Amino acid sequence: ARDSDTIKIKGSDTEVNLAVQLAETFHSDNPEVFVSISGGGSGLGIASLLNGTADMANSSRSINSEEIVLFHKKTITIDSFIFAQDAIAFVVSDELPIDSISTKTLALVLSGTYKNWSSVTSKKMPVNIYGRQSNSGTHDFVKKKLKIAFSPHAKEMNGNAQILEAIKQDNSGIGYVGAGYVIHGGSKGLKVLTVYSGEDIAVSPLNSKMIAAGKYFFQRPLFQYYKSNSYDKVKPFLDFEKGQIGQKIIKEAGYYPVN
Amino acid sequence: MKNINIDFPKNQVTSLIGPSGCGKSTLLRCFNRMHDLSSDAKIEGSIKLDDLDIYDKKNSVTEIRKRIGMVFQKPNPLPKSIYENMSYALNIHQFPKNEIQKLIESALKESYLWEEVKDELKKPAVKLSGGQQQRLCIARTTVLRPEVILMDEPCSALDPISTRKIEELIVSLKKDYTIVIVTHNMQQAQRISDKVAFMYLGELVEFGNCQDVFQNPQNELTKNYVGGHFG
Amino acid sequence: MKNINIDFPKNQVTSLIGPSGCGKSTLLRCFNRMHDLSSDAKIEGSIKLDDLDIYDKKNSVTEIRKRIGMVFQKPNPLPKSIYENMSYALNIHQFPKNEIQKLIESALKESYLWEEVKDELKKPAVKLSGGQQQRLCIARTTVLRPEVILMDEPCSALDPISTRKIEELIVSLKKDYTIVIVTHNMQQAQRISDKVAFMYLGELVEFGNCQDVFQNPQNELTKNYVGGHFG
Amino acid sequence: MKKRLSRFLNWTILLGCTILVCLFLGIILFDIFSKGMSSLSWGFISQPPTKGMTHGGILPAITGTLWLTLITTLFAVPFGIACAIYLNEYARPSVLTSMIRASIRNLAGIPSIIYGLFGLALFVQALHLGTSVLSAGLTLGLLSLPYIITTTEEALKRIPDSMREATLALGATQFETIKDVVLPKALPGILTGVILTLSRAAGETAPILFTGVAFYINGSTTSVNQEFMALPYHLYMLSTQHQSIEQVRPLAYGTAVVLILLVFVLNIIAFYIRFKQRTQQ
Amino acid sequence: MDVKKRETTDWLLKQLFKAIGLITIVLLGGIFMMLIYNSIAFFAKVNPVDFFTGYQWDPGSVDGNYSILPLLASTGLVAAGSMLIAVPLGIFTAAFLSEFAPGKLQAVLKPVIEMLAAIPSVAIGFLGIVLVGPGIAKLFGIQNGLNALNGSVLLAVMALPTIITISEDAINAVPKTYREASLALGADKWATLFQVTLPAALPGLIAAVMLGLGRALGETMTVLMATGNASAMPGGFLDSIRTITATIAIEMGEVPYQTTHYFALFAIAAVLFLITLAINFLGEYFANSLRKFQA
Ligand SMILES: Nc1ncnc2c1ncn2[C@@H]1O[C@H](COP(=O)(O)OP(=O)(O)OP(=O)(O)O)[C@@H](O)[C@H]1O
Ligand SMILES: Nc1ncnc2c1ncn2[C@@H]1O[C@H](COP(=O)(O)OP(=O)(O)OP(=O)(O)O)[C@@H](O)[C@H]1O
Ligand SMILES: [Mg+2]
Ligand SMILES: [Mg+2]
Ligand SMILES: O=P([O-])([O-])[O-]
Repeated sequence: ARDSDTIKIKGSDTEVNLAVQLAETFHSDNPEVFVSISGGGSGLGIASLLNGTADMANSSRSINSEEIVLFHKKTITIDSFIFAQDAIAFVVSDELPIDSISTKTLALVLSGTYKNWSSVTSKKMPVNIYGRQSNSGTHDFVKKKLKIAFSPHAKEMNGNAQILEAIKQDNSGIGYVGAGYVIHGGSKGLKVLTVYSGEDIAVSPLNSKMIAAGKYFFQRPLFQYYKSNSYDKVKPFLDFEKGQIGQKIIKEAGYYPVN
Repeated sequence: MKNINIDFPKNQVTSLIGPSGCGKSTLLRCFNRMHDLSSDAKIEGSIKLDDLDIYDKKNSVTEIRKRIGMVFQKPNPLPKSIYENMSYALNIHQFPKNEIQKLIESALKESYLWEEVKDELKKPAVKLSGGQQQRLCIARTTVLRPEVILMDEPCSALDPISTRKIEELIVSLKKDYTIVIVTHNMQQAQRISDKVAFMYLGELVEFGNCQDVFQNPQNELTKNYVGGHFG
Repeated sequence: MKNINIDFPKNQVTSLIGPSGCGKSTLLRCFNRMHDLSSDAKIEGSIKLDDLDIYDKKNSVTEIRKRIGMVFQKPNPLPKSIYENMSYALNIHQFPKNEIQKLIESALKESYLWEEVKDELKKPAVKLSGGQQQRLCIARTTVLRPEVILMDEPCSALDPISTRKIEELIVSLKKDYTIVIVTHNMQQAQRISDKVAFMYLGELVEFGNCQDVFQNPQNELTKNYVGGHFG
Repeated sequence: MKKRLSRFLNWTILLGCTILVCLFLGIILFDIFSKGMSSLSWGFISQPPTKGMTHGGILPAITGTLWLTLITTLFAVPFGIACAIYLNEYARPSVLTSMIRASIRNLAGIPSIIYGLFGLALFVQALHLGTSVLSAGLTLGLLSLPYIITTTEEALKRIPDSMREATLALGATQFETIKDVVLPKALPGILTGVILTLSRAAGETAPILFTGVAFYINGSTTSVNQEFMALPYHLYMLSTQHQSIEQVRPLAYGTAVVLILLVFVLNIIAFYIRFKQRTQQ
Repeated sequence: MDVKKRETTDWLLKQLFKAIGLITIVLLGGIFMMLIYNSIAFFAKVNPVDFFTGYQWDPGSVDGNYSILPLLASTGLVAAGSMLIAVPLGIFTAAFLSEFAPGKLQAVLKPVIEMLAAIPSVAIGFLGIVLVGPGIAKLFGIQNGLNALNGSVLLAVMALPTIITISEDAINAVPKTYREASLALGADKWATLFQVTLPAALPGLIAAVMLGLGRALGETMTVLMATGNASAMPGGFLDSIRTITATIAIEMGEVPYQTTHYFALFAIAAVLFLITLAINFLGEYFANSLRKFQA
């Protein structure tokens, strides 16, 4: 494969495993096109686009104003494409006597105000937060949605899957991952919390109907950004994602199609 | 090495002489089992201190080495202070703490070193001159009150003045200790020793009173050697 | 080193003698600029080959070394085959390919080595005996037809029989080459040399015909040295 | 009595420490091999990963690591040897020489992640090589340079001067001497050092993180400006980032086995060369 | 004529080799300059006082908290812990190897140590996740073993080969006469080892520890995988920690280039660089003082 035949995709860890599966099937349908995928986080993808080291950036957050300025300075025009939807799942050990949580409580727990589960449940155990790195799209999204700063005692795991692994072992832990990870990580020892905001009923991130209706508080679009002038190169892949096979893979991976 | 039979008489100085490589050092090191360290040496025969068999496994080698001190060719003070050099062995052999100071002082006086170092006992021993170092090594040995002191060319690394001092020291020590000394210097052997043993190729060739061996050697080899013809 | 003025006469063997450390090797190595390699040596005065100034920057050092060969104390064959040892310098100096074989053969014959190695020229040179190796080193030098051959104790690492062979070789080579040899062996110097230079502490003390220097030395130092009193 | 006890204690402490150190190696190898051998098969090393990397093999990671090591070699070995030649054959003791030596010692002590940053700033950004196997290989090359210089210089030091004098006295130039005598003679020693250094480079992860390693690529790397997969990063990814960590754990163990085997084979080759050389002398 | 050509080649190549030798200085200087240049860009935006005295590293927050202190404390803690384990183990093993092990045992043990040195750091980090971490969690009855202690154990394993090899050299370099002196005074070999040989080898042993420490401070993958990466100020060995190296590895992947956060990572890298440089110089100093004392 020469460089020109390879689509370089970088960015979001949330999307990376999904992108791998898409690329795999895409390549077996189009053997002359190669795809190279790296995770690292949403920020890396956008930065790579800026630096010309990627053709496409996966991002689980929208591009921020600081970045728009940078693109403007370099006179790069970019387009975006939303190829799927994600619902961030909050996960605890199944030994913790709690099934749903309000966004308000969540904010108090994640910001480190509640240091013990006794404030929320009958159990008296310290709260252990398993989160993502400060610059991940997911981290950024949760923080902005809840309008908090994360507790500095939150452990920053290297990926979504490691968060699940940790919570399986830690019956006082809480963490957040993309929806795709919950079905794949296996539910043994885990519990996905339903979330209610305000007066509404609690919604599960696994409930596709509610998501389709836009009712889950932490649902978000998954973006792919690309330079306008490399549209021709990435088009076959985008078409593939939009197509039937692509959407099927996305669904099977635990994410939600764009309506 | 073979065929070696010597009685080292008490309170006398016995010199071991012979050409380089003849086994003088080797023999000397047998006396305090220094070879235990290195080698796969084969040991036959016996070496006795009074009636104690040195190579008997039952006897503790550290005890033997305490009773048979050794001074080496190159002064080898430990990389510690003068005081620690002296106290090291005393501590190891668990001499009572309150006596240590006194023992050290008397041993240093015995080696005529006290006056020179009494104000700087904390100084690293390596800062001393070569001759002082060697006297320190001797004092370090005598402080344990051994019965025998072995010396392997103790002056060969020293200047004539230091050598002279050490020689005087050796002579003055012999009233308390039995001394065995290896030397290459015939004049030195004549000056200090009561008995002389001449070795050649690992064998003892001649052993007798100092006078006899030098003035009137019995063996042809000895005659050549002390006459300076080889070596 | 200072005050050295020697004319090495053509087609004669000149020996450099003197106690160890007096600068014989140093002087010898000046002649083919071997010191260029190592040191920050200060060079004063001049060394001339015929009328060529050896230390003139204009003159190529490789060319000089081709004209002034050198044989070392320890035989140092290259870690290659016998043939390659001989051909190496010829190739470097771009001798015509078709002559190489012939040149090697005649040089080996000249060194009386041909008969011993002609069937195994492909053998690694290090497999030869010490004496053979040294003769190979000499042949390797003569194959370039130098004008002068410098030898630094060429026999000191060899047994008496090999030494004898090399000495004969040196004598037979002198009809074609000017030879300068360093030796510690007075007998050897007398056997092979026409001229003798005696050095002491970096200075040339005496230089003259072999006979004169040995039988009738002018200088007190020389007299002591050749008489065997020091060194 | 007290003495005997303390002697016994001393003995147990020293022996115990030594045994513990050996035990560390034992535990590492036992755990990885006992759990990883079962996933090892021909398919594992000859196939690309499939089904979102939950099945199939690790071929692209193996070829990626080989590419990487090749580029590292091509860059670091000539430069490293040249520098060692300068230091050992030409350089006189001087301020400059001691500065070079101090640089080399300090370069060897710089954390590998900082080489990663430097590679990112120099090769990826400044030289516009992008994130590619070339950038990553050059970064690892820089990292390896001080080790290659030091081991080569040591090998050169063991060549006696008499060897050099032999050819110099025949009128060879210094370079001819180095080329014809010194280098051939020092070759086994240089080779040992180079192989050991490369085995370390092959196991490095931090310097390639930002310079070109990819989570996944279709097919194997075939050109130097492509991104690549690498064994150490693959192991890192499978054990921390993959979405089904539990499911791919056997693959992670298998990858660890392949990585360790690769490194050990290189080490054993180096030991063998060293052993051969010692017995010959 | 041809001679001219050969000698010109020789001269040219000599210059080439010299130029390549100079590259090492350029390389070190280049790395230094890169770090300094980017750090200056960082300090233009963030007050150095905050950088060194704040207590929070949280670049994502609105006003951006860039304080190296928790990272430094983490790095120091995990490295100190690893040295607590590795130094006695390493020095005693070296002492056993050089003073007591018979030749045949040495021939077995040396390759073992080289093999230990050869194991890639990811493999060690991997074991931290699957083996050591869970083991520690069980042992201390805590929920998660990804903490400073885990990192210290793993780093100790990685630093051991360095410490053992250099300590052994240092012990071997102690003149035999010291041992003889002590033995001849009737000291047994233990007293000789602990009271004479090891003290005499001390500068070399310190150099060994310094180099091992440098290794532990600079290690990335192992700590990244096995210590939990919490950026709070660590309170003890059972807390999750985040070292400087891990911070760079995590965040460099996620930052847009040329932003404050990007420069901040170079600034902490510069601090790490200066620390390792200082440790190298210290190690070198002690190694040199050993050499002097041998002469
Ligand atoms: N009988 C022997 N059998 C085997 N080896 C021997 C014998 N005697 C001496 N040697 C060896 O000869 C070497 C020289 O011995 P030693 O050091 O005792 O000589 P020395 O007389 O002290 O020489 P110097 O006067 O130079 O100190 C030693 O390596 C020793 O192992
Ligand atoms: N005039 C001088 N000035 C300074 N150093 C000198 C002088 N002459 C000789 N030397 C030094 O003395 C040392 C011994 O010199 P050299 O090797 O030439 O002695 P030698 O006569 O060949 O001794 P040997 O017979 O042992 O080979 C060398 O290191 C050399 O640098
Ligand atoms: Mg002796
Ligand atoms: Mg000489
Ligand atoms: O990996 P992220 O989707 O959280 O950027």
